[in-house]
Amino acid sequence: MAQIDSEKYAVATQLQLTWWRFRRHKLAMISMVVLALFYLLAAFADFLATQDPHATDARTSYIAPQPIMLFDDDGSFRPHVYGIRGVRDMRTFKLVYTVDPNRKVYIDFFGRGYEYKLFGLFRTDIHLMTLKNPERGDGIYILGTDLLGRDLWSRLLVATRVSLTIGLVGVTISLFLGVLLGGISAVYGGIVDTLIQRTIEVIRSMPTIPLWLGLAAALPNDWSVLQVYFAITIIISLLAWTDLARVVRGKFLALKEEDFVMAAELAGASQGRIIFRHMLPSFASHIIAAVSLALPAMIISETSLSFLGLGLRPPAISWGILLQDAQNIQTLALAPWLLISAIPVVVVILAFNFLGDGLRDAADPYG
Amino acid sequence: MTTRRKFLGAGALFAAAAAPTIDALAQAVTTRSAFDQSGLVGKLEGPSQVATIPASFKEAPQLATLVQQGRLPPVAQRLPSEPMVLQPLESVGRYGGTWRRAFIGPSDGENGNRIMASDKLLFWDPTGSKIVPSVCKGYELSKDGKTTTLFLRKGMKWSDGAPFTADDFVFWYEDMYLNKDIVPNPIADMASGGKQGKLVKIDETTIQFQFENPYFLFPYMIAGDTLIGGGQSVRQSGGNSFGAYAPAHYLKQFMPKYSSEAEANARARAAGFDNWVRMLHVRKDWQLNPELPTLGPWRTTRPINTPTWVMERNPFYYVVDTEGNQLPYIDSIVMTLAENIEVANLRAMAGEYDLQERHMDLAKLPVILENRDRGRYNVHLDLAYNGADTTLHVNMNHTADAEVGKWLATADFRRALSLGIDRDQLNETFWLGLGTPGSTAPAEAMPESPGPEWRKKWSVLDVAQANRMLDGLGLTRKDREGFRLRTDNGQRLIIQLTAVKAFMDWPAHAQMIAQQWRRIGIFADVREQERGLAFQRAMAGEHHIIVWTNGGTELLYLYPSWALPVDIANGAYGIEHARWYASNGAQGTKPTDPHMLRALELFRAAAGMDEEARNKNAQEIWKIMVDQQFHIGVCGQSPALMGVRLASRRLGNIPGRVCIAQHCRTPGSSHPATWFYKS
Amino acid sequence: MIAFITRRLLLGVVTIFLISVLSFIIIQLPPGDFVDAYIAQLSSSGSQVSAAEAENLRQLYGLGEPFYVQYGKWLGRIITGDFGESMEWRRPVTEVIGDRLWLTLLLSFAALIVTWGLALPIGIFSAVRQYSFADYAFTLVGFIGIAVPNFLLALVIMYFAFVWFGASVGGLFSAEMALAPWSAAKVWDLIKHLPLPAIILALGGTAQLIRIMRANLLDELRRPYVVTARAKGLSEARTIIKYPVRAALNPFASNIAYLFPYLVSGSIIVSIVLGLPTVGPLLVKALVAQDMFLAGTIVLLLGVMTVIGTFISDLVLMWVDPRIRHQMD
Amino acid sequence: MAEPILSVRGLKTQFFGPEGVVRAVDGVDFDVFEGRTLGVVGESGCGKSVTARSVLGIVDRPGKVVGGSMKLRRASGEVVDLGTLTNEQMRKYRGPEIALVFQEPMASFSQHYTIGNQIGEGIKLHMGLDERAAKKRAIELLDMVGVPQPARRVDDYPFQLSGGLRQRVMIAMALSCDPRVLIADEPTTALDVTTQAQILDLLRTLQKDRGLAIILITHDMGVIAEMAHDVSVMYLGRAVETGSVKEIFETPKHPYTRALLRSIPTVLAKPRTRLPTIAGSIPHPFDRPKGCSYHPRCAEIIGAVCERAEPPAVDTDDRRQVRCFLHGGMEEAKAGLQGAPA
Repeated sequence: MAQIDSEKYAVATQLQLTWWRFRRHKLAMISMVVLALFYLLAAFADFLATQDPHATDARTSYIAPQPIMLFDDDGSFRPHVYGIRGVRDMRTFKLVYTVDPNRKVYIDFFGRGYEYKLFGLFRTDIHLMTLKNPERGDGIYILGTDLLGRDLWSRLLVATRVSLTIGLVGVTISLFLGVLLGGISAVYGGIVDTLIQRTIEVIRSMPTIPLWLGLAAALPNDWSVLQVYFAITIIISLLAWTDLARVVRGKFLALKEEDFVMAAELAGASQGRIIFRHMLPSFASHIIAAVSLALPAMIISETSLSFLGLGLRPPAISWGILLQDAQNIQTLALAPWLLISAIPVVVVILAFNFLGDGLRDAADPYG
Repeated sequence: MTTRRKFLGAGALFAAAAAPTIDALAQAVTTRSAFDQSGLVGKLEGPSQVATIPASFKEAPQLATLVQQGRLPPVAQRLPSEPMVLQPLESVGRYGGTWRRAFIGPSDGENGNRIMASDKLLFWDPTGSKIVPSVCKGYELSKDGKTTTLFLRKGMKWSDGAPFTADDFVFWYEDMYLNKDIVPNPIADMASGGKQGKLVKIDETTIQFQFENPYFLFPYMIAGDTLIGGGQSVRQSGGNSFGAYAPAHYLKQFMPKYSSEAEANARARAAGFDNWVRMLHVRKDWQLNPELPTLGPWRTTRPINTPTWVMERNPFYYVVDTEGNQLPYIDSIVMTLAENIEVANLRAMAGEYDLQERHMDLAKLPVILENRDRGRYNVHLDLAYNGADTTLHVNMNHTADAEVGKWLATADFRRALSLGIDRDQLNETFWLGLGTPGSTAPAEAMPESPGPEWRKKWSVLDVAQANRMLDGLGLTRKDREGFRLRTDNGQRLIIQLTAVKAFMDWPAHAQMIAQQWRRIGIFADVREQERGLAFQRAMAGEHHIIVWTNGGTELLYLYPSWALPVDIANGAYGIEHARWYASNGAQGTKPTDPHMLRALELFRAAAGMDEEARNKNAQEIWKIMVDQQFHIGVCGQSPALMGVRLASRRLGNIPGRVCIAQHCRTPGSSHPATWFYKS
Repeated sequence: MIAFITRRLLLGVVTIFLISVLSFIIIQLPPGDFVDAYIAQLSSSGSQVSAAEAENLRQLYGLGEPFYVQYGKWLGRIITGDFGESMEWRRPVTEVIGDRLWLTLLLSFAALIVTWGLALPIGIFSAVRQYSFADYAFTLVGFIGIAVPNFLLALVIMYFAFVWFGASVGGLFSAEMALAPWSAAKVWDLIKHLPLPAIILALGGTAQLIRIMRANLLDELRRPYVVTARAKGLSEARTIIKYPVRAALNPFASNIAYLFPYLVSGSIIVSIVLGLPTVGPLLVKALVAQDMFLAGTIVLLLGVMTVIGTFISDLVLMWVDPRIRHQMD
Repeated sequence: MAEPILSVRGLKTQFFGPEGVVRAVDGVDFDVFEGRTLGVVGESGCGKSVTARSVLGIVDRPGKVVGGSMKLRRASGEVVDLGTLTNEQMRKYRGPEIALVFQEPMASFSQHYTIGNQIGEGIKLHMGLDERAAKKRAIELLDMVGVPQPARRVDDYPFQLSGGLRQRVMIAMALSCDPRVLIADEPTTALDVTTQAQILDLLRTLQKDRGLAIILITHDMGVIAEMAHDVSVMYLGRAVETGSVKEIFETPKHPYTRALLRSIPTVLAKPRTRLPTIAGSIPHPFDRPKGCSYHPRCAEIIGAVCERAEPPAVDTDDRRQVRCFLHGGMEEAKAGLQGAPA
């Protein structure tokens, strides 16, 4: 018993040390908070959405971002938006929206909107913000609307959920493959090791995008959105595990020579026990760092594939799909606000990079 | 000279029926104030054919040089004794210049085919309403409708200078069309009453198509964009082997008949082909083979499967202007590969193309207009005649899912779907308000239009009515989210909308429709698919509803593929029904819907009818199709497909408006050969 | 040394073999065989294929035979230089790819040059002036370079180049030159068109390399031999460039091996957006149209190019690092 | 005795890190004489190496020499304070005046250049020789330091040499511009005993032949005994005791010196006796103890005084200095302490 306790203690200090070192990286700490916020947004995407992200309306096509007025004329706190009407100019064929400052539409908090399942479990229609007695075409357009009149803010929230989960699921699969194959490679050595290492080398020296494209194009085209979603995730992770496997193998090999592992081996602990009880915890922090560095690559992969029309397809909403929607001349010229979709992508990828760097430095200050 | 009279006689008959058409179209345009404001829709106009042959002929300077060097016969000898004479739209042009244009890859052959469309035997005037001479100077349809005689131009030459005669027709008919290796199955165009016709040479410049049953429609077929009448450029490219004539003197060398199977194959293998058929397919393709003799105004000098598709003038082109200048005016056409639509549009706006209507995106119209002066081009909006650029084509023979199949085959279900679409919304969003919402029936100005009420029938939003109809069908149970449930297993009834991103962003259209159908409790699952795959699945009858245009159906008999299940290459309405029709009942399955049977019966009978009866017949068919909603129209008569035209301000003789229709081979019937660079 | 090269060469051959298997799998994966796709394509454009011809094609490509037999036939044809015919382009695959392969290489190479040209000096500067304002600025720009997907930049940059400068958009040649045979003028035209796509393409890689260079150099700067060099009285610039920079180049050089596939991959996506005549758009179209031999060949060639690139980078590494050169002696 | 070549007084070098200032060298005095060896001894981290680098003006950022003087008497008799020179001026002294030999011959060479290249570099720079002449001289130098087959070895890379050879090459490189002061920073630590003896022999020979002044930095009292003429014992950035090697070994005064001497293993020691060690470890530079920095480990601590006051340097003899209250300075300290709040 005592031995196990002390073991735990040793492990705890290792993680704790990492945490202390990590806390010193301000950028990494900020990134962690940012990412936590993003995942929170994703978890409450529907609740925070002001409109059904799929609902289309020609009357609200290409509305530029509209501010929320916080205070009423009398200075009281009554958030509202103004009524808005659009007309097409038949000379330029552009939609021209005019704001009617006399018609205020007030915002309800925790009002009722479209129905959704919170966390995929609880059916509800409560939303953070809804409009009180809106006329058709009224809405809270914080980030504007797209061609089909769909609210970008609401779509972006749902897209964030989809893209972030794809990243997580993908990284989980990669992690599983990476730890498994990296571990096997290190534990068994010899031919197995050589084989796995050569495989890794081959995969790494392949141009990934053609491969993704090839595999993604091979997906049955009549699959449903959900099936495609998972298939894409698996494809991406199939090519992404190599880095993790290398990290795991390297650490395994290094640890094999360490005293405490030798001691455990001499004490007759089983191989499985040694690996899971002794070795894995001691480089958990490295794995965490590697994972957080692998996540942005996952997200970019999904985005690229969807962008090329070989990943997710509408009506699914993901970052890649929103970006693809924005990738045409009329958007750049007439509705540049749709490019806002790029901001969360950039921020999240940046944050994961900073976080990963911070974790790596913390886990391995000399490496 | 009887032949000419005969043609004019026939033409006059046609023109008499069609005359109101043009006025009505013009009127339809002027009544639409939106377009007036834009000032972008011009007059439907173009060059006209005249009978007077100029006394002498002139030619492009570089050809004159070649003549001087003795490398080319003089222009008078290159032209037929009766060349086609065109009165250019504004003025006689000047020679020279390169027409810069975009194409998007080897599958974009139509881009060039359409410019070469004057290699058709008979063609349409620039308004698309009258058959006019083209390669043939005239035709004669026998009184019983069983024989159509075509009269060629004496002394006409292929682009390599070899004579173009009736033998080239015989060669096509006997050596290509009847050769099972090249054409495995005979085509319906060559049959009347289910019996294949014959092609017979009368003399050097006269040929005859002979049928056992009356085929009054045949001259029409010859002039239309059909397999028999398309012309060499479109019908003998892309693996096709139709089109009624072929350059015998050139193609014989590849045929086993003129050597031996072994020799022809050995030859093919030496040239890197698997067998002689594959080699022939490439060698007879004007887009791929610069050596191929052709009849059009330009000829390929650099093939389509390179980054730049280049065409240069055909020194033997059979058309002159009223002053005897051999056309075309423009020396060459250079099409540069634009790897995607965005790049093509951006380059067009930068003024890097001189005339471009293909691949120009209506959704970008505001941006295109903004850049008019920067790119130094004019913008023309050309309106189409077809009923619906976006049409939901319903598979009425879906068997994979019996429940779904049952509903798709139910008229009231289809009507309810149609009533559930808010077309004005789609028009605003995707056509910038430039379309005409309604059913699939063609523009009222078309002779086959069943009348204005049929444009609206079942095609105006009425959610309450739609819900009543669906309830009436027994689809009353709904899930929590308000979607109707299947009657067999209580699951949600899901209708798949297969959409392809092609001429328009149809997946987006489908998404909007899916959202609108929520109000009638129908869950639509939008499936964006690649074009080839979507068609492949339609051929297998796996789809529910496919979103595509109905362009071409404005002349139903010439292009019925997207209106009725008669084309075995299109499975949109149920491939088995199409097989049943095409095989005269020998294959496939017979439709059970009496309305469908009636429509097909009327359609089959049309071949034997004269002009007037045929148009009436077509109207009847349209009434059935609209009433039964075999296809659900959304919005049409718009410039969405090839109707946004950017023309360089340096170009002359550019029509204010060109005819947008399948049979007009847009812009073919406007004779690009008469366009010229003013400076 | 020769042993080392031999080993790397052998590894390259194995890699190429595996890539060829994967390419073939890509050819095989889509449902139905390629003749089905071919027939479907022809019939969607309104023409027909006789059953005899379809059978002919099936036999020719050994469809219906076991996987390894088909692979063998394919490989056999490839070794004789016959990559098959592109369905869509109706030309031998090699002709279709033609110049595009070299332009892809050229673009990737240009991007490589840009990457190095920027990453080296900036990385050195950031390391030497660690924690200076410029270091922070470069680090930030570098991170953004990593975070912004380059395809996103491509169209935006292209559009604004058009709006602001009326620049000829997309492509690697101007319209007049695309047609011309290779000449000095055409090369110049190409050089004028290269920088924009090369920079867009290079951005992500540059950012990464700056970080690598900076980290490596920071490590190297602490090493005793730097003190040795200083103690010899060398100037600071000479000390840093001759010793730690040279040593930091080591991992830098080994990184080329992975930078190159990255650039080739990136060039595909950037080329699609910018409409560049490289293999990228060709590949995507081929995949979408199930033009299998074309798609498989492109994947294979890109793989081979990458392996060659890796091999070259090994040679560079050897040149940079005398230890590796002497390892095998 | 003659004038020292190098005379260092009150040298202070500090590192300005984000967490505070580290006083790595905190007022060191020593003199180096021609033909003599000054041994600087102390545990790792005591500031020996920083002292050496301070003299050469190559302290790494964020370190900086903040005080004291380093007077170098040049061959011409001119005396220069190295601390006042700019980096650019200082460069002329590195190599021809003062040269450095490192502890880690492997790490101290770049693995990317041949040894000939690395030796010749300084020669070309300071003596203005061309490539060929520099190489020739490099070969001569290699010969001089006893590298066999110098003409062939000159083209070798450092990783192709054995440890001992590498250190010889290192010395050759240091001597390439005929310096008058040679700083040898743990020159033998990484070597086995035989090689160590050879290298020390070599240094002695070279010193004799050339009249070199050597600063020998080491933690090994054995090496000091063998090599040094004078000794400076350093603890936490300060010289706690200075004197001739004989005096230090025979009459060590500072408790730390005594502890160091006790920890030398001798062949005369009884088997199975535990080698004495110094209790505790060097405190972290941030937590420099108040008072005498050695007091937490000192066996002879004088209660309140050592904990609170810093002992001043006390000259006990000619050229003998010690910083310990056992040997004086108590009165001044007490006076100072009374004035200050406890």
